[in-house]
Amino acid sequence: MRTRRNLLFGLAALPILAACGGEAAPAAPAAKAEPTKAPAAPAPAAPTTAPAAAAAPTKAPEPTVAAKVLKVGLVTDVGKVDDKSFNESAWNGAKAGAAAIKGESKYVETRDPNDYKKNIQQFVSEKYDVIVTVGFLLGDATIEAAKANPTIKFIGVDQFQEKPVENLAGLIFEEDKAGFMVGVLSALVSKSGKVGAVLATDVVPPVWRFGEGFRAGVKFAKADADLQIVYHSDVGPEKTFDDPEWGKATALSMADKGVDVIFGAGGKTGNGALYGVAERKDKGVLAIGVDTDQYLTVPEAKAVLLSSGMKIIDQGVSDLIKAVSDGKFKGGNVNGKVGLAPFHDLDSKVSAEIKTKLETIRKDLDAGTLKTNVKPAKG
Amino acid sequence: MTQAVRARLIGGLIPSLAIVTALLIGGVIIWASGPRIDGPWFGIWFVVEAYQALIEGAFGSRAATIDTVLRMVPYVFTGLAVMVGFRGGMFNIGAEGQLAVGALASAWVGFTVTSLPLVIHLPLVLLTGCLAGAIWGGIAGLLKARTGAHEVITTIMLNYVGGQLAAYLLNGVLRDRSPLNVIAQTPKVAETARLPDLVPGLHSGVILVIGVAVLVWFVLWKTTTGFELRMVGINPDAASYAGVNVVRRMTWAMGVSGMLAGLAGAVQVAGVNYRSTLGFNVGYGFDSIAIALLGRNTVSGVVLSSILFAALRTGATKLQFRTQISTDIISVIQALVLLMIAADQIIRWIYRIGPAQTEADPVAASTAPVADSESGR
Amino acid sequence: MTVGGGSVLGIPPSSEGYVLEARGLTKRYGSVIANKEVQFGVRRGEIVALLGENGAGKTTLMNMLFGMTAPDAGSVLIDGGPVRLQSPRDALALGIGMVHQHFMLVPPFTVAENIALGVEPSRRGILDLSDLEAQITALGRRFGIDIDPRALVKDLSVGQQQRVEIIKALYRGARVLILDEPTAVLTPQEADDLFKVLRGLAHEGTGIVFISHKLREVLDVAHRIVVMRRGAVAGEVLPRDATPESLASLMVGRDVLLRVEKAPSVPGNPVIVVRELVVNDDRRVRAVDGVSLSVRTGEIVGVAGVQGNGQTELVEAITGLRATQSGSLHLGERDLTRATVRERTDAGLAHIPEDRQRHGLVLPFTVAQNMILNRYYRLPFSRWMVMQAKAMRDQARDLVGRFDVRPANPEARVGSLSGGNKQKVIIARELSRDVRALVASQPTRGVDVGSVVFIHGALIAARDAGAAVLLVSAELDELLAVSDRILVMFRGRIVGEVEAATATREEIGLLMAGGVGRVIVPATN
Amino acid sequence: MTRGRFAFIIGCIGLLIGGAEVLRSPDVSASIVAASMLATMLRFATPLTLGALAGLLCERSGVANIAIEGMMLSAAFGAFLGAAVTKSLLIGVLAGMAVGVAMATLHAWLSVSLRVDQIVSGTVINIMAAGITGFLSTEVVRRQALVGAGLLPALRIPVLADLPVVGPVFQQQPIAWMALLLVPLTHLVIFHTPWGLRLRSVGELPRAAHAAGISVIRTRYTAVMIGGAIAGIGGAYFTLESVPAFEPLMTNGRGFIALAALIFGGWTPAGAWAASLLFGAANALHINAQQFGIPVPAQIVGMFPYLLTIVILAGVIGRVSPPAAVGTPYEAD
Repeated sequence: MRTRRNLLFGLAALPILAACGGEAAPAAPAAKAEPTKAPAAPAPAAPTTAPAAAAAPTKAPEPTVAAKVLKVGLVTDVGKVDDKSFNESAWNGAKAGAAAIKGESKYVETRDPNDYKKNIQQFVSEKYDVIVTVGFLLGDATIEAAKANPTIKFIGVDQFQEKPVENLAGLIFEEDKAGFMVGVLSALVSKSGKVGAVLATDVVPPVWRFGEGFRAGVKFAKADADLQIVYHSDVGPEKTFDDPEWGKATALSMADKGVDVIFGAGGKTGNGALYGVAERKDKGVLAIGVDTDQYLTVPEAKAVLLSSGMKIIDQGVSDLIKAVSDGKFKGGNVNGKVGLAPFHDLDSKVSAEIKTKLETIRKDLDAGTLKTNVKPAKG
Repeated sequence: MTQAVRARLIGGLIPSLAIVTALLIGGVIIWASGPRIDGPWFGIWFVVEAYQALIEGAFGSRAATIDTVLRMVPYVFTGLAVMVGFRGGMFNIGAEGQLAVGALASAWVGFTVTSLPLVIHLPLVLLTGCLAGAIWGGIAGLLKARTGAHEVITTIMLNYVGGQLAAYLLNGVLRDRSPLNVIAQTPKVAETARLPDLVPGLHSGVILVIGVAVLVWFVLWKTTTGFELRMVGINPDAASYAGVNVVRRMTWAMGVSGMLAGLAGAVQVAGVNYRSTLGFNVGYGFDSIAIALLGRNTVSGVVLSSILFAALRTGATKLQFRTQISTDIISVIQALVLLMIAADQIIRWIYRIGPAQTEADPVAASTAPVADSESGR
Repeated sequence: MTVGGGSVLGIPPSSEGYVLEARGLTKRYGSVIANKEVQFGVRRGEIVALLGENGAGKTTLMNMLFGMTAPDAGSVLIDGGPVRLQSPRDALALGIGMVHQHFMLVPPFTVAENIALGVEPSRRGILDLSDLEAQITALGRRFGIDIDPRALVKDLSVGQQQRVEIIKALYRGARVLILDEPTAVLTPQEADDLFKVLRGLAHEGTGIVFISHKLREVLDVAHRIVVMRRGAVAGEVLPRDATPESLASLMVGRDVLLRVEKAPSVPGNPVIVVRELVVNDDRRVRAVDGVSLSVRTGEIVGVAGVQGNGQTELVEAITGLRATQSGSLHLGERDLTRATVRERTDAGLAHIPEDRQRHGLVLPFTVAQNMILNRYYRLPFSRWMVMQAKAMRDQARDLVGRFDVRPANPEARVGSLSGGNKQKVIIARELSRDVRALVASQPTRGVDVGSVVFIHGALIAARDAGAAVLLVSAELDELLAVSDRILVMFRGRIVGEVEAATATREEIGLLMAGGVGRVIVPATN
Repeated sequence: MTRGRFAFIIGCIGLLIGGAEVLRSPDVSASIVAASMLATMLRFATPLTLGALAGLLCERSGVANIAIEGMMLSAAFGAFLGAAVTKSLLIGVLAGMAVGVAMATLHAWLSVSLRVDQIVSGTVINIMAAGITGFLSTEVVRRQALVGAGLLPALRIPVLADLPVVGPVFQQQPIAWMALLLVPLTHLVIFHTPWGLRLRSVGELPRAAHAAGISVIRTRYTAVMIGGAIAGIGGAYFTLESVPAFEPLMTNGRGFIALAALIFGGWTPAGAWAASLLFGAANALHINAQQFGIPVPAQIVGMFPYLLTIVILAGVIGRVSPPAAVGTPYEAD
């Protein structure tokens, strides 16, 4: 599918390019970043040059005949589907899952917490087969919708199911374990004995579990470590995850006081911490990301990103969608995978000894012989 | 009197043209971000489809319509709030903060008091919301009247103070302590503090909002209080000459303005959410200004504008669902509407409507946001 | 148009030698013609007075000559050549200076900064006022104007501010100086000083246009007098050919009945009783400084004084618009010192305010609504706080007829009425109820002559009906014609009292200037 | 006003030193804490200072500006887009300024030429900025998969940057430097140049300025547009100096804190800067307190700038009043 978006892009870039006094050739740089190219459009401002190439990332499926096409809908938490964080992960999973079963997928973004119910209803009324709701805060609305629509399968990301509903799978993660491993890693890698965590909020349990798991992990590995954990509790969910400047300032403030490993978690705010650490590259400060392998999603921090405390949402969502297609879907809680991301460029910073230790801890955590002792949520 | 009739006709025409023009420009933006299929007509179908989805999403089904109406309710309250302020010569940018404290206070009464019957408890909850909003707005009014501190600045600042206060209380003493709750919100209010449904899904706050709108109209245009308020709004010197206590009336105007915004919060608590949640007030401040201005500071205008804004917001979901473009397009359209209402010269220029009738006196033709029309309906 | 024959001070009689000339200037505001084909000019070293009532179009003409307003037709000539004045900048560049009625001085700036504005001296881009300050002092010395260039304008007196304006124009090399109502805010002595300065300027070759509606000073200072009426030039005379009466009739187009027909007053008991009243102005400076006065039933007491000597504050204090610092006010037996405006209104006090647009009317409201501003909260206009539209309409229809308000449409917006009709609405409202006392402040300012007669009649009728009337006016003739007694205010005090029937303008003028050689008469109680 | 300004600065220093003293721990010396807090304070103060200066120019000319937030937000987006497209940070900054100027021109056009109520005009810009940047960030940045061009590098002054405590002052990124430079520059321009005199006269008594041959309209346009350019630099701070990405609504209300700083500083550059530092110091104290496990309710600290502004506007401590003509459109006739 060819798009006219480059036209819009051209319009948006026009004043800027004009302001630069033609220093930059309008077409070239834009074309480079353009994944899908239309043949030269008539609009003069449109920097469209290259012939149609790769398919768009949001490629709509070919309408297949006969066989019933499974329709997958996704409702984000407040925020955008491209947040480089859990919404994006879940959407990638939904796309992948839908593609794997030759279904189609669409999303609706939430901009007001009051709209959860309504946004889910959107897919219900369009008779979607699978509805993915992303985020802890959509829990109640998802349960309600699931009960009201027993024929539709629901996947609630980060939603712990107290009383299982047959057609609702809560994809949950033991963030405390991921946090614990991150904490252990941080404590062992730190040279100064000071480690810190910059977290978006303590009111959203997954983030809180990451933070408290981190705390437990650090203390487990090095009881005397100097530990700083800062939660950004601001006005409401729409801000607390979206304040990268604060995340960065906090991370820098920690780095200035000798903290040399910083764990940043929670949407843009957490990403801000990674950016902050990247600025202290010369001081040897290391960053640890969250949710996905942020080496890939926050390339600016590549040079300092030791690892990420991952909860593998996309695969979890995708697997559940496939399960629907295979008829193996079951309600209740489904544990997604958590773990450490690869060390990438900084592999040399982690000694074999540490790696072994981390592996042991992972096994112990899985086996239950080692407990993080983190409650499900801040009490 | 044909001139007056003509003026009134144009007065009603301009908002409509502003809306149409904003939608047209919005259409161009949607078109530009749509998929390209060869031939211009097909591109335009994308826009048609988008707007069709918008309308369907807002009114296409019973559920959609109910949703639109539910969303309209707080808009009408906050729009009236801003309008009352304008009519009293006060620019209330603080509906957002007043709504927040109103919701907090009503939720507090809603969940702490549990032994009252509905007929007492529910009004108590709503009145508490009113009172909290009135205090929050009244502070700005009092400061303006007593010290001259400009209400625009103080209400902006009070918005943030209110937001922070809400965050503090919702994370602290007002927080739902049940083990299941993990976010900054109050417990659910008692059954007796909830607005009963008119029909399933549609709470009776709709009746309340109609009643309040009529009441506001009546008070502003049919009572001595309203007469004084409008006098203060147009010419505070003349008002004090006429024996009006201007300080009291200004404070009153901001208090009532805040009260209406607080009531919006209370009705959301008692009718929709059954609790006060952090951050749900965000956006009402600026939207309500747009609604009051689009409605030319008349009650019927505010109601119509609220329906429009509610429909735009409600329909946005379906628009995104169908087209997968960002719902921010709605904000762009709203901003364009407001732009063209505020600067109606743009509309007059585009549609070749003559300039506004310049009255012999400059005061009446002033550019103040108070509508040129003195008629209230 | 009559052009005076012969020459005064060697000025040629023809239109030859005009430095600045208006030729056929026309300006419309909506349907109102403010200026209609105005011919006007001033020569080097000449003081031309532009005489006319308020609203005759003098200020509009000057604004066009100064480039602040663009004419609809006609042209402005400088040294005989047509010029296009698109802004004051152009006028200033061509040597036209103007001293506005409302001073164009920025209060928080210094004198030097104000004078520098627009022609700022700078050194490498940085403002440098040191030379300018020296020049100001030098200019001041040359013309006998004493001014500190570093003083803040907001700290200066009105008279001093006016001198700053003059110096400002001179500093810019003004060859023609336009002064818009320069004496309105001055005491007679200050005005005399101003005239001295102006004569000096003229002597040095500056052409001066002097706008005024005061006959005497025009006769006193001008070399030539141009009279405007209803936007057009009504005539041009030389002072030696003119008398106050001839000028007045030119101004108003007919002989004015300066003597108002009225019966001798029959005063009764005191109604308005003011004792030792002290009132501060907006800047918290004492404006009324221990005034005592009393007005009895059936008499009109006039208050004379140069604008800004506390009359406004006195009226505002009596009517409740301004707080008093000390002293007392009684209406009959009732102490109203701390009463609200409403309580005073209810006690029978009526008020015709000085600034009707600002205080007296709500312009976007209808005539009917404006006619109940002082009683909307009472029966029959409201019942249980609900306004009664019918009662309002009925009364308005009645009053519109009785007070001859035009158009006779109670639903018309007051803002669309003429000045005289606006004032009639106020008077109708104030006098159409039981009035024990009436305070009227500048009731005829800016209204047409027909309305003036009507208003004077209404005041006298109120007196004859037994009301106590306090009349504050800047027009001595009006005071002399309408009042029974006249009090004179100077610097916040009552400095004298005269019987209107026997008083002379000179006597009052002397008192207005500070009560030289006269014992202050304590107010009668 | 000077005395007041002095008090602000002393307040900032007091906050920092006091904070450092309280937060000192056995292995982190007070000087390191103080240096870190100083750095954090400066970082927070940068966009506030720029926003306040932008508003200052605008309001000094008699045009109320509640749209600093919208101008900075749209400039942040413009700067990001410019840099991402051209891969040049400098062009990014220029693009941010261009967008800032564009929004300011809209504000000037509405409020100066069309004489729309200035608060309404500001509201239009705020709503529009949020909508357009949100929309374009999705429809353009996401679709085109644009990535940022990184961040402006810190410029350090050798030797001075290594000093204890005050070291961070001498090691800042270009926009932070620019903010520091613009404070005295704005002061100089406003109070010591011919144009500044004209600007202030237009903001105090426009008819006097007009009578002195100054074009009120042009002066206001110029002031508002220069203000827009400064707001543009402030916006660029968010995407080119703070984090290398644009996020919807990322200015997070800082434009309104800048407005508060402007008022709190009594409409003077130095005062606005001092107020920005004070608000920055409050934030720094908060972050550091949390790091050391001292529970300071974030919300109470968050209220601080707003409450202070209300208090000072009400005249409880040292009254301030805006330029006399703020809010009134000028009509030549």
